[in-house]
Amino acid sequence: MSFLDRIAEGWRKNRKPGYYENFDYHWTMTIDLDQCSGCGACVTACQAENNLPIVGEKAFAKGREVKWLRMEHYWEGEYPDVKLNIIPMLCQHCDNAPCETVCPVSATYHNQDGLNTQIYNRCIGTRSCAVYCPYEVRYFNYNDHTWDSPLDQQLNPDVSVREKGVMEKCTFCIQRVRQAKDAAKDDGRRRVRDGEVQPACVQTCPSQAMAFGDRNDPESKVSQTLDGPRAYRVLDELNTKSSVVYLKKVGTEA
Amino acid sequence: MTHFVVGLFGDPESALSAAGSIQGADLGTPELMSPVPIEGVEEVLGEKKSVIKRFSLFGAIVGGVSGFLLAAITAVLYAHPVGGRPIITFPPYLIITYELTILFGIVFTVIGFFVSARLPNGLWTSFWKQDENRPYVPEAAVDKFAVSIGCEVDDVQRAETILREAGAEAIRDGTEEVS
Amino acid sequence: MQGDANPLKYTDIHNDVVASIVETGSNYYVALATALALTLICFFFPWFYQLYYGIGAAGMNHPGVWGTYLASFIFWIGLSHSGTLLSCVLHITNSSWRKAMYRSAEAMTLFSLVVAAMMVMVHVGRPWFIHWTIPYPNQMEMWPNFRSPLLFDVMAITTYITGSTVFIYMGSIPDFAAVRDRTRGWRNTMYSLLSLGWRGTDTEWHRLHWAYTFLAVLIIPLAVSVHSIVSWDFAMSIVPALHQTIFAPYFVVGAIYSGTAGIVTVMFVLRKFMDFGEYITELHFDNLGKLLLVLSLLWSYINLVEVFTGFYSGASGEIEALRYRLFGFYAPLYWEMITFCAVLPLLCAFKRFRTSFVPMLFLSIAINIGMYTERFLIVATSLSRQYLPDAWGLYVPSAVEISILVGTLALFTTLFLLFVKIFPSVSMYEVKETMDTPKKIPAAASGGSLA
Amino acid sequence: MPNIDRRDFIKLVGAGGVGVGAGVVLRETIRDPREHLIPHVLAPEDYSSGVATWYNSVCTMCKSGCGISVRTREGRAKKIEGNPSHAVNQGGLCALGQAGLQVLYNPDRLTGPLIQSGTRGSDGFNQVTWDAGLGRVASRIDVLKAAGRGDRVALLTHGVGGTLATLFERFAESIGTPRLHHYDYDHPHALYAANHQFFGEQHLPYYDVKNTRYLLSFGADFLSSWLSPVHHSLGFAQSRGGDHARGHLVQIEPRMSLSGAAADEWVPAKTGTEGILALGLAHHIVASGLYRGSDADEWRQVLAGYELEKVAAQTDVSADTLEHLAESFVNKGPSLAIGGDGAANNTNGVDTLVAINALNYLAGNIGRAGGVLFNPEPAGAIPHNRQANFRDMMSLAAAARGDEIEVLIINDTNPVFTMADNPEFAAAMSNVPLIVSLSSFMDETTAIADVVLPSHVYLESWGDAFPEIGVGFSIGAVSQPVVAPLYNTQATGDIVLELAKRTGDTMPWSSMEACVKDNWRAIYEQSDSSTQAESFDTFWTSLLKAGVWGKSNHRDATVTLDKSAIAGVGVQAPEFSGDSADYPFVLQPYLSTMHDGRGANLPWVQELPDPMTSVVYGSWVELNPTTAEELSLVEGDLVNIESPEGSIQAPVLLFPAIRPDVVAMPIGQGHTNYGRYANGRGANPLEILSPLIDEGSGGLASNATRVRILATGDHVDIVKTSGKSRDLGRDIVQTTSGDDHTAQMNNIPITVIPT
Repeated sequence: MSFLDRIAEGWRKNRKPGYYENFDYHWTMTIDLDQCSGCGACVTACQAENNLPIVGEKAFAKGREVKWLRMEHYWEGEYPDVKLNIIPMLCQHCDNAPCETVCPVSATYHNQDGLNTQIYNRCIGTRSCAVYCPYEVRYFNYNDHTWDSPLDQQLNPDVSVREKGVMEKCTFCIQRVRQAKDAAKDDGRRRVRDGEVQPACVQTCPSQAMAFGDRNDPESKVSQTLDGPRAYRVLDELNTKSSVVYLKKVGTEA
Repeated sequence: MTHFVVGLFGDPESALSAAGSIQGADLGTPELMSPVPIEGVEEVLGEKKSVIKRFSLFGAIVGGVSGFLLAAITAVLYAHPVGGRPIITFPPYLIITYELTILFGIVFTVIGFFVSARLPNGLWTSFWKQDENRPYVPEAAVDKFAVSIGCEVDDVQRAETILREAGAEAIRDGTEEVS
Repeated sequence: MQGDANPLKYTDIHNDVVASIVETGSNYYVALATALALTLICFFFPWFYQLYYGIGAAGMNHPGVWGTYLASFIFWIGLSHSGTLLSCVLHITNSSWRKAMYRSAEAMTLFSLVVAAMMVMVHVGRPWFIHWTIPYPNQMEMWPNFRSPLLFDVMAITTYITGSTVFIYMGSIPDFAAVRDRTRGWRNTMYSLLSLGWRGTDTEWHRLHWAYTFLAVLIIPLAVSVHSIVSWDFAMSIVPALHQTIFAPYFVVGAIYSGTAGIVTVMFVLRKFMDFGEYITELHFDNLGKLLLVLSLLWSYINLVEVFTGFYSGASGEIEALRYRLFGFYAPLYWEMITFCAVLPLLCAFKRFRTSFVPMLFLSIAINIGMYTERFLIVATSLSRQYLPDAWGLYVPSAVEISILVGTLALFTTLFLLFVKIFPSVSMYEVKETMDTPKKIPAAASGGSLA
Repeated sequence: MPNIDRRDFIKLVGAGGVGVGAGVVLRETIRDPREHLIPHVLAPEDYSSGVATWYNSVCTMCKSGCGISVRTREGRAKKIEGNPSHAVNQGGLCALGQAGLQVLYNPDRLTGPLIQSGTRGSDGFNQVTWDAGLGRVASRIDVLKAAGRGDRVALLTHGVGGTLATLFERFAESIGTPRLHHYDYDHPHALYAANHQFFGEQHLPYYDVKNTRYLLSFGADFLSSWLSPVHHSLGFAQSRGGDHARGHLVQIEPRMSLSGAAADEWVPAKTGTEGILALGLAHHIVASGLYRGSDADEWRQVLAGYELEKVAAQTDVSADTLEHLAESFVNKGPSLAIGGDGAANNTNGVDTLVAINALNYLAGNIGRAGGVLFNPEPAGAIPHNRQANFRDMMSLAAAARGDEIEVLIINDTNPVFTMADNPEFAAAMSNVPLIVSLSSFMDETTAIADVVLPSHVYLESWGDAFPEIGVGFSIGAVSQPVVAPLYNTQATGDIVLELAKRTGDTMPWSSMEACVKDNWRAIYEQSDSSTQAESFDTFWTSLLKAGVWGKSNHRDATVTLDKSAIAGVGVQAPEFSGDSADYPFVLQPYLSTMHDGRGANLPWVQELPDPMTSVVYGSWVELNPTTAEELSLVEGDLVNIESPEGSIQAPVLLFPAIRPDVVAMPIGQGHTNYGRYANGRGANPLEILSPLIDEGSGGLASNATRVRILATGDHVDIVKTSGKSRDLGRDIVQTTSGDDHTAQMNNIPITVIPT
């Protein structure tokens, strides 16, 4: 085609974020709230896998806990007709992530797997991403953290320990994704099979209410439930296009 | 070489008239020095044109273009998805454009000023030898209005008489160094 | 110095201003020493501690990740307005009453910006990497993200600092020249360098006039844009009480408001302690008083709109956030702000109030306290009440933060004290312009000024 | 050269710059975005992560016996994950299990044998050699053996199973003492007793939560603490998920537990009236002819007096609710009724559980999928008859007081903390001349020991486990060391072997490993049919690889009750200590994320927000908001909780889902000597429990203590992560009607270990 057409073509391509369809993988998590009991195993699993600091009681009292994955509690009604809704809240890896646009130094951005990644050593700690995040799942290192020896021997060598002044958040256990990809490569496969990679939380969930997989793969477990009647996204009205999809609780037929 | 004759006046009107008569006696265009800008200089010594506005305009344009390009090129060279926005995102880039337009506009205006006002000049530092072609009268910075005219040796006399007639309080040889 | 009975002459102005620079009383040194000491103790030491310990030294937490540092940042940016901005407007509308006070006003702009820039350094978690926000070719092959409102800030503030520096400098070149001839030693050298060999020829005056006008024209939209952009740091987020279209005008008005109040304060100080009684008169306070009145009405209006639309929206997020601001933990601060910024300034309706100095001083200070509160509330209350109620929290400033807040005031004062000894803090030539030019008089009468 | 003046020059430069820039942009815009240079924010592609080694073992944080796979790197344990091929947890693991690593790497572990030099209970412990430590104990035992008074030696261990249990048996035997007790606070004595009484079963049955469609849970927090939480959670999810009709959960308990939160219906019945309620349902089932068994008449007689109205009055649950529960329990089958701590830890515990069994029987849930199944005879030892209930422990204390015990060997159990009136118990213990502790940590019990022989933690030692609850078929698992021992400690088994050797009983095993191996050789030989391994060694290695062994030998359980069993059905009203006038509230202590307190020294567990209240670090007392209002208390007010036995302090926490006449406290905090993370946090509700005993089982009736709440006037800020726990109509947790779920339920996959 003519030079001008090519310009027009390329221009259009760059104008619309069409490269989202071209993600190698589009990692997605589904959480079935009807099966989640809220036991908190995932919270500890995450802390164990990702070297989350042991902040101590004082920091908790100041509201400086670091929990990439937390349980949110919402009571409904009053005694005796009272219900407790528990929902695990973690980084939603939005495709339209507000946190990404605001970072002045591109310390957080979307990688080619559709993950919202945080580059610790690029972060200068303006904390604006935490403000812009409607899910409030970004946690800031208000000071350096230490582990009483020999607790430090447990630290996961695949995950860096964050220094003071940087923001951190759930990574969908990107190190495990990496390992799964390497494994696939070693087998001479091009793609990771469904179920081969699981974040720590998904892996440990006693009621296996969480599922993790590639949305691009129509066969994957997440793709099955993704568009079902029970699927919904928290704060969907903000159009964040999050990659964590919750499955609605099923109402009681009294 | 040119000699500079400087007449000191206590008030702008007489200084202006002096300047007028100097020009009338075709001794060349005199230079006025005053603590405040004098009204009506242009009626006497003719219209003044300044190139500054062109500098400003040019600066603004360059700033605008380079501002947008800075943002656009960066985004295009390092294209990675950010918040699901297009690579070339107009609203924010226009703001960058806007700011750089003004920045460059300001800088070029200043350059324009220096260039057109021929600053800095020999008086820049006190320990340089003063530039003979730029006579200076310290009183002119306080409350005196000075008219200086550079002319050949034989014209000096005429110039001085004209100035004195115009009511100069004092006559100086502009080539003498500033103390 | 002469009373108002017989009019001022050029020489008097000259002497006064030069005197204000070269003749330094012991009080000045005392003031400077105190300011310096305070700056060190209240600003730098706490800051260094925070650098060592981490932002944890401040009271911020989750979700209140922004705190007084950012509030101070906005505050100082705001104060910077209507220094330069005001003087630009008044310059192109060439209203003469500006001329006595505009230089100190511009100086205020400059130093507020410096302090604001400092606040950014204090605010971020890793200030030693702050240069990554500046677009420059680097070995990391990383460039800043031009989509970020914070980067707009970087751009805008850089431009603004450049602009106002240039503006105040060009305006004072003739005065530097004038002072040059009256000083000896290092001062002489300094002023010679600063004045760039200005001689006051008709050409120079002509160029200066044009350049100055263009600068003014360029800086007015800049100043407006700067605070709009600062407001977008918040408004571009989707946090309930921050995501508001009215924020840009809100901030700009607020900025000019607090800036004007700041000028009143500064002018009072100059008048009182630098004997500029002749140049800074009731007239100035009167005009500024009117300006304050207008601004306060505007400001109140916008606040009203904010509350109204918030409650009208019916959105749980908006309403909860508003309710928290109006009746929550920080409610006392909110009502204090309303009193100081919306109620008290109504006094400016009366000329007697406007033209009496001390009350105006108190008013101006009250307004700025109120305006600081406003910024604090915007940051502190909004972040505490976001979309997920389970993540709601409370942010309370720590001792370090408060000390640094005090420290910034000291820092500002220090800079200003240094300024008045270097810059002719009243623009001589423009004041001279305002007076009627000398008439034909016996030369002897005014000759001796240089003796 | 043409003369270019300044202005032209600047123009040229500017124009040039603009031109170049525009060119670049044009070129870039027509490039395929995917070709674009990816900035260095990405980790370099050639980065390769290290290779991990996985060991399969068994989790012993509680008695569920979940299989775990431990990920190790460079000889260090990095992460514990559920063993996907283990039938109990199928890859899942609870928070406590995850925190097992901090047991291993806990900074407060004992690093070598200690001997108390100062007065008992003081910190006068001196490091000694193993020889010295063992010698001191062995010599003492020797003397007693020689004098034929071996019965003056008492062995007290936590509930061990498999090889270690047999080892203890043999050791006790060789010494000649009957005093071998297993002690766990949370052992379900009443459940054993009830099943024995009703079914004549020695072992716990298997509650098939997975296949049930209507689960009636009487105070059983089966999702977080009852029997085998992980297995139950999995079953619970499977009963709700899948393509079949969605399982329905009804939770009957005075204080909403985690299971209550997950339930479709939560029925706050009065404390201790669960059994009556069950019989009420039973009565309705029989009376309304929903039960057509041949023995219907017997039932009718037994159930006379449990008409719905009466029951409703006693249980404070409306008759309509009871009726609807009873009918759906029969009609929406397969249904299942289970009774847990809430129902069992009352003075009428056994009767209650019997009543619940009766309910299952009447609904025909015995022996059918989704009901109560019976486990086959376990392949390894599960000596539940050795389990010391509260009564036994008190008699042990009495014996100690009566100078009948001269040596007390305590293996990794902490009775001083978990015994209800523990000051008294500790006093009795102090009467024993020689107390030996095999604990890996300094805890309240170890503190009063004379000799401490610290044992390996489970990740360092050999062992095996046969889940007490079972999964419906024989299953066993071997636990192997995943890391080299950190400190100068020894495996419990080796210590026992060594002591035996030094006291003249030469056991045939050189080490615990050999002992375990022998045990499994036996299992291999008597069950060769199911295992295709041609030799024991291949069997052994494959066993260590898999970490678990099982054989599908389901029991067909056609139960026929004899009349006596039916006649034995009947529930008395519960008794409480203290009269309701002075002590208006019933105190319900419940197992928290720290289980019975053993998890309190693990920072991860301390930092895990409580699943229901999101409180961390410290304990609290839960009050119904209305109650708090009556007492004019607000959240965070520090109150004294006074029982007839004593008083403790805790801050008030407003808990919307608790009966107004009940207050609840988590067990686990209030340690005085359990390491830096546990000490001086919160209060231990067990301290003020009255020693009321469920006569049927001899277990402690821990829900039978009345208390009063007295404000101290102090106020503390409870450290919790939740801000405002109300949705405010923001639709954060969404609910759909029951209709459209079936097509879209989440099928449970079997997980894969990422390697």
